[in-house]
Amino acid sequence: MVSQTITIKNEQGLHMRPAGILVKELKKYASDVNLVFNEKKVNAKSVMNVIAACIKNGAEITVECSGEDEQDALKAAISVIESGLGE
Amino acid sequence: MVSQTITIKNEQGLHMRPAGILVKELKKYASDVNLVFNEKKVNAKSVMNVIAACIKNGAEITVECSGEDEQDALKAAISVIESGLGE
Amino acid sequence: MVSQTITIKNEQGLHMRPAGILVKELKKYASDVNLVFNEKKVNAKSVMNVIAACIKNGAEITVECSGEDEQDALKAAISVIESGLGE
Amino acid sequence: MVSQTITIKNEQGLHMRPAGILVKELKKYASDVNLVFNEKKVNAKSVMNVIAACIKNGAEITVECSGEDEQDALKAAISVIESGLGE
Amino acid sequence: MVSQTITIKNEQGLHMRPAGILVKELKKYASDVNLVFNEKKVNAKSVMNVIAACIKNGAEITVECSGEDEQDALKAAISVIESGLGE
Amino acid sequence: MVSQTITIKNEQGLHMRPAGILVKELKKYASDVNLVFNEKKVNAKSVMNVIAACIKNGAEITVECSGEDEQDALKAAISVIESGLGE
Amino acid sequence: EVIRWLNVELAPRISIHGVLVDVYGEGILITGESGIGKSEAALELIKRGHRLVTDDVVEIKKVSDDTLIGTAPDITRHFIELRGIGIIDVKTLFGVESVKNTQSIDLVIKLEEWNKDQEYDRLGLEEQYTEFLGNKVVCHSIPIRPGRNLAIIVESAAVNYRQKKMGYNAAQELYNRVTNNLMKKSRPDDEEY
Amino acid sequence: EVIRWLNVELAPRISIHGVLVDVYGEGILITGESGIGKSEAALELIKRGHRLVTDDVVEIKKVSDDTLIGTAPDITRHFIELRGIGIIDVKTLFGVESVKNTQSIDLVIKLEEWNKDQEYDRLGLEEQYTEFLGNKVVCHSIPIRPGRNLAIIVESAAVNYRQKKMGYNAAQELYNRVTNNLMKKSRPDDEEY
Amino acid sequence: EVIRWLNVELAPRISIHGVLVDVYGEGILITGESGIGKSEAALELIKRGHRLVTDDVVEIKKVSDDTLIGTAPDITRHFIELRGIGIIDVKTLFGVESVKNTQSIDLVIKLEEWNKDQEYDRLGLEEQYTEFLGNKVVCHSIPIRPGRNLAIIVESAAVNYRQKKMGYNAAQELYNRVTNNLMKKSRPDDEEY
Amino acid sequence: EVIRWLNVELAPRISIHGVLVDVYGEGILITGESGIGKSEAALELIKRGHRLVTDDVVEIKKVSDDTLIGTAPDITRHFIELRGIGIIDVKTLFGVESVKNTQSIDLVIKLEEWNKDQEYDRLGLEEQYTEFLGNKVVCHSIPIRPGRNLAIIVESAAVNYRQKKMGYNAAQELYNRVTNNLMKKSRPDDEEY
Amino acid sequence: EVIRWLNVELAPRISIHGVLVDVYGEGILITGESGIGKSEAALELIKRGHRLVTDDVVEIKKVSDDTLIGTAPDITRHFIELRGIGIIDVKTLFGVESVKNTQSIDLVIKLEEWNKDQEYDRLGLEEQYTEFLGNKVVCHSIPIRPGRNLAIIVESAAVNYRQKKMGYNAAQELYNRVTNNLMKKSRPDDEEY
Amino acid sequence: EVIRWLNVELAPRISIHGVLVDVYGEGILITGESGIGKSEAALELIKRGHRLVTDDVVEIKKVSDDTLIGTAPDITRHFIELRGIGIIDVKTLFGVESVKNTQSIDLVIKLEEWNKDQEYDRLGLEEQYTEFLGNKVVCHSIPIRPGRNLAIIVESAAVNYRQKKMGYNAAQELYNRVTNNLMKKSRPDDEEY
Ligand SMILES: [Ca+2]
Ligand SMILES: [Ca+2]
Ligand SMILES: [Ca+2]
Ligand SMILES: [Ca+2]
Ligand SMILES: [Ca+2]
Ligand SMILES: [Ca+2]
Repeated sequence: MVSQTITIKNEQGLHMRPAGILVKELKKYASDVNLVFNEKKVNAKSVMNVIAACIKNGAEITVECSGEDEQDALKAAISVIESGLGE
Repeated sequence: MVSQTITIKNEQGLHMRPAGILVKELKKYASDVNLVFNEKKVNAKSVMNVIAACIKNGAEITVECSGEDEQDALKAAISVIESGLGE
Repeated sequence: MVSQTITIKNEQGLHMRPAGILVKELKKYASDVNLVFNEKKVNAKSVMNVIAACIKNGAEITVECSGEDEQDALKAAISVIESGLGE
Repeated sequence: MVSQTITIKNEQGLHMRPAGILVKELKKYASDVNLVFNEKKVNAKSVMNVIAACIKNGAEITVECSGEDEQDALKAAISVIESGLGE
Repeated sequence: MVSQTITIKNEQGLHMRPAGILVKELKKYASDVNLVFNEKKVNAKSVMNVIAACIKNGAEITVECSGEDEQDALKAAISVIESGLGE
Repeated sequence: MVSQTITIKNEQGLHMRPAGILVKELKKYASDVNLVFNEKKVNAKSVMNVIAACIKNGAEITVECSGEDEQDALKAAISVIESGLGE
Repeated sequence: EVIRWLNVELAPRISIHGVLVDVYGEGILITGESGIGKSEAALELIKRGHRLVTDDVVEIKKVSDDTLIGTAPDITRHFIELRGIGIIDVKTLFGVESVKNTQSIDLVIKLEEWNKDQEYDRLGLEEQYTEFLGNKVVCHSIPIRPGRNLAIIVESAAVNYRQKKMGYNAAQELYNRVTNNLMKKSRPDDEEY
Repeated sequence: EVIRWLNVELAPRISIHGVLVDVYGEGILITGESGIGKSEAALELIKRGHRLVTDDVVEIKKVSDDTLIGTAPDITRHFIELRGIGIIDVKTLFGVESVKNTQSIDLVIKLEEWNKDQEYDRLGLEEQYTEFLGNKVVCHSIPIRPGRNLAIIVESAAVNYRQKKMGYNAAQELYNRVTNNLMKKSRPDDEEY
Repeated sequence: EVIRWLNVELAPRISIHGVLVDVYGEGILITGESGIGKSEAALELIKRGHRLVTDDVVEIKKVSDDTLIGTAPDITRHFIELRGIGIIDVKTLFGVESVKNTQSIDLVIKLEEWNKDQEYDRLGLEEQYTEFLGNKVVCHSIPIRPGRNLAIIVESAAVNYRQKKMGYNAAQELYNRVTNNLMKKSRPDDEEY
Repeated sequence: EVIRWLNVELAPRISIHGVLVDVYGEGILITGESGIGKSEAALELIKRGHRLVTDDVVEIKKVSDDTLIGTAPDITRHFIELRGIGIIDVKTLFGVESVKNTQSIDLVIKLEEWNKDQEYDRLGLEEQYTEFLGNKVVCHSIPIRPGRNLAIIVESAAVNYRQKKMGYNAAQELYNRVTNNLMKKSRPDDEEY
Repeated sequence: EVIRWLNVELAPRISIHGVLVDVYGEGILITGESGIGKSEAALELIKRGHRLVTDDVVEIKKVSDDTLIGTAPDITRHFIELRGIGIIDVKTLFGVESVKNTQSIDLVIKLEEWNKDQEYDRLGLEEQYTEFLGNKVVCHSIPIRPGRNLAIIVESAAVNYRQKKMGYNAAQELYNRVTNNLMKKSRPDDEEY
Repeated sequence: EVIRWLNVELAPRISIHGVLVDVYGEGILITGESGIGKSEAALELIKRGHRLVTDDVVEIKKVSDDTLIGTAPDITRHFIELRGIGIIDVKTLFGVESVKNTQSIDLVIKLEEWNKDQEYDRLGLEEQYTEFLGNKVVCHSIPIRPGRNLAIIVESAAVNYRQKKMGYNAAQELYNRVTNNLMKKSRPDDEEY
């Protein structure tokens, strides 16, 4: 498993569209990806999971990837979050 | 039980309308009424029964009534059949 | 048929409780009772009908009764409406 | 309400047939009839109730009747139980 | 897309058996195949479509094929139609 | 098809567990495998079939295998039966 | 489009006492005395997969000489008053799949107390009609008796109506069978098996 | 084969007033006064997945001392007369899945007006029988009251009958439970929870 | 755990005449005179996918000031007495999916003969209650009339009850709609389409 | 009677791998490789109101040149092995209404892995047959693909089979419609609306 | 009337490959490759109470800029070709209640082989459209995978579509809930229970 | 009461990826890879009369060493994400009767891609377990293959689980039958008929 912590910089938090973009990106990888946030761990490949986590602007989240392509998945996750998730 | 035999004089036999008129008349009486015809006995108070019996012009049928008003029922049955059952 | 026109004097109009009281009173009579209001005619013995008519404070309605006890029904309708329908 | 206490003298207790006979007798009366037994009170006009009470030979039960014909119902209940409930 | 026009020479037209034989042959190819006839275009790989088109003896139809194996499909279609579709 | 006859030496016969073990082993092969016993032939790759055959201790059964890996399947069947089917 | 919309808006309209349901795509208007069981019949129809348009008050518009359209008053839309239970909200209880906003009125079912002396239609050879805003609608009178299941009667009436629209009249078909059979020169026992 | 066919053709036969339906594979003959609701019960059974053999007239043949077979007269086969609606054709309305041509007669359900003074079978320990052509058939008398659902009663009777054929009698089983329980030397309160 | 078990064992208890069914997860206690149709209603509910807890005798335990639990007496568990048919064993006829051993009691449905003079609850703004072992339970009185389908009424009452627990009261919602509508300064014909 | 019984006892018999269900009164024998989904199809058919005779092992007796009868081995009667769940007892889970002891075998459904190169029957003009104990039985091969619902295919096959027995062949009927239509001297666009 | 009739007769028309069903009153056009399972999906929808308009060939007329109407070619009306079984006649097998002659086209469901690389609509915030005769119709692409039940997906899509017409968009509602929630100045753990 | 409430509030909790449904009163947690069909299975179960608690995210609380309770996150409560359709709101589409707020977790069904080499439980003699917050829950692994109906498998598993709680284990019963049969000194052909 590899992981990295990052701060969300979406003004309205991870609402539906950003969540959709994150999930769509991660679906390309075989690894399991979780977001750890506020003592919860949510499946980052399910839009409903990400939405239900209610991740707000400024939140610090840890992205955990495990699987054969975990390095690539983590890189992709961090990159798409940093890019602002389509906003 | 009282009974009487009578010959059907409807050109097309006891088809739906004549059967309907006979049944409607007999429903006014409390007695059970049967038609005996061709070794079959059919319930004269049910249109489907009378139709299924396929009683043709010229057939001899016996009307059997039993119940408290059996005399009146028989009289009514004979009278409505003789009157031509609406034809 | 007998009828009489009357003005509604319920501050909030014929809302659910007053409508319920009116219907309950009229159910005691065998006659048909209608309210004519605003060019509509509604069955005064059904709460849903009276409610759906949206009769407001100050509305002029005509009560029409027809049936064997129509005089009594009309009298009762007028009386319960004048009494304020429980308010 | 009237009531009376009586001892069951059916060798096998109030099993299905005796229960059926008791209920059939009591159905003729308009009154409510209950059996009080072992701190339970059961509806004596329902076979399932009487069976479920598991009333054995030698049990002391109190029959309670209430209603317009309660005197007659009680008399009938006591009489049919004393007669052995068909055994 | 490639296409070719041909005249049907089945005495009874493209009824069920000839239609079935045509479809069975065309199913072997990956290309889409349509019959253009009488200003309608029908899917030649569905028996119900071909039947519903009601193509009679002497009708001129155009066979259109498109896809990777369109040349082969067209050749096969023309060949099986010319061969009389099993009649 | 290849076949071989063998005697069952399970004290309680081919009851559920031994039958389960036999079937699990045979599922690894592509061949059809039947047990011929007492003039019945049963599918040896179905636990319900083997159980329903009621094969007792001391029964002589013939194992028949047919398919591309029939030699291996037969060898495996004989071997697992001889090994006592887990008992 | 504007003209069509105006036509609908200006259409003659009336408000009547009854229940309107969509049964297999046919609009069935159930009428009858208060307390006869209209709302319960509607509820059972809903549970069997049909759709409620309105309970108790039906607003009818005439949009052509053939067509009457029914809707609910906005205020009571999708509510049912159920004797002994009170007001229930069908749309939230049973979901959007159980309601509809508008529906043509194709058939009227008139529920009646059983009346021993009245002869109910027993053959169906002639249709009865009722009239709203000058349009005629086929109308069946159904007697209410213990042991009858209103939902199955309404469903059968709806499908039977559709069948007639498709050109098949069961009563006529039976009439033909009977008449043909009576016409045959026949030995008394030539039944088929 | 010819002999078997002849036997069937020459079998004693009778025609009675009733409705025959196939419920879970058991042939249920519903009898009772005209107007009691036989046809409506049959229609509801059809909608619940069972099959109509014949409405109103049942032609019965005795094919063995155990077996009675019922069919419809050809002329009315698969038609039902529905009070208030008229004649409907069940096979075309509800499809081939809703009808059947012949069916053994396994159980009779006799619908009766509710009679306060009559004692209906409350336990089921003894069977009642009716007789056709010398064969005995188990017969249940069912009182018709408001709020009763005839279809569920017929379905329960059919499955209960099948269960008895398979060797389990619920009334007897309850009898045994009761008797064993009463036999136990028991403290009054030793119930299990 | 032992203490919890003791509490349950020592809980106050009572035995009453009625039928207990689990309808959509709500425990519905059906009461009413013998012969009114409680058992037939239960059977129809079972066929519609609900579950029987007990017929005719309900043993009630009070496990908290909020909660009553009902079970069957062991001896009659999962048996129903069906007028005209006799005793049937629901668990073996309809399977384990149709029965349940214990169920909380959430709602009481009291079946009554139709009484023209009695006013049944028509709006549902106020709840009626009944009491067992000191706990109050919401209670609806339902009149039995021909053409009513008890199963659908019980199902609607159960879902309506659940809806109220979730915070939505249909009668109140209609009340609000009506009141708001009457409050609006409005031209008489400003309906929406 | 003794002779008939002896005949049945001494009838030729065979035991095969498959599932036997009664669907609308027709005996459907489902065959196919282990794991193809026979048991799951049977279970879904049971939930839709049909009846299981036997899972996995079918004992077939030939009682006449027309008739094959299937039963379960006593030991596994009414049990199903469900991949992932284990052995279930259908009779106690779903009740007596879901099982049957014996059933004629009227139709065979052979489930197959989807095979792109195989041509499945697309018209139904000719029947395929399979043979057991010298009797021929109509046999349909059904390819298994994602998104297919086996239960509806089996139900349709059963009703279609019944329809053919009643004398109506849909494929033939379509054939006739097509042929007549093609025979008409017709302008190309004379469609009806 | 004549003009309206002429308009309909002269309307632009097209014939396409697909299946048209009436689901809860909405016209659902199912398209996709031959063999993908369109006909089986239609058949299952019929058994669940919906209605077939046409299988395999849909004749579409544009009667207004909003409205497309679909019918069957006369010759194949109400027939379905079922892989492995052959041609079946839905109207005679399942009855008039299972078919309809014309239906507006409200929604397109496009069945596709599962494609790992394609992103299927996961939120529903934007609609996809397809076009026939210049009219746009909402279109959903549904991947076919083992264990999916097409009937429930089509039913859900139909009701969801109706709900949107009534003014409620679930995706939008969830969007609003999420956005409001994220807007709240909130302690991380202020969930409600 | 306050203490009980505090206990529940302070209970250990976890949030997992799965779907929770109430099937016949048993809480079934369906797990498996994204895309395997959990949500579609839940939707079909809802249409068959069961109830959704939550889709995709299940919040689990341990309220005792025996009992786990599942709920939805407030924000996604009663919404389902349906591949190809988007977000749907189950409560408004299908009504209050189709949802529930909390449910104990009684059984886990783990959906898996079919794997030829894995041996799925074929007998059910031993239970498999999974663990949440230290509590063990029975767990079945179900392979997904074409032609399988997930809903019927989940329903069977739920009823089978209930049956075991009531003290009957079908696998054990079959084991006993087999063992007894093998113990009998028997002629090879002493089958019963
Ligand atoms: Ca009402
Ligand atoms: Ca009748
Ligand atoms: Ca009872
Ligand atoms: Ca199997
Ligand atoms: Ca097709
Ligand atoms: Ca999902």
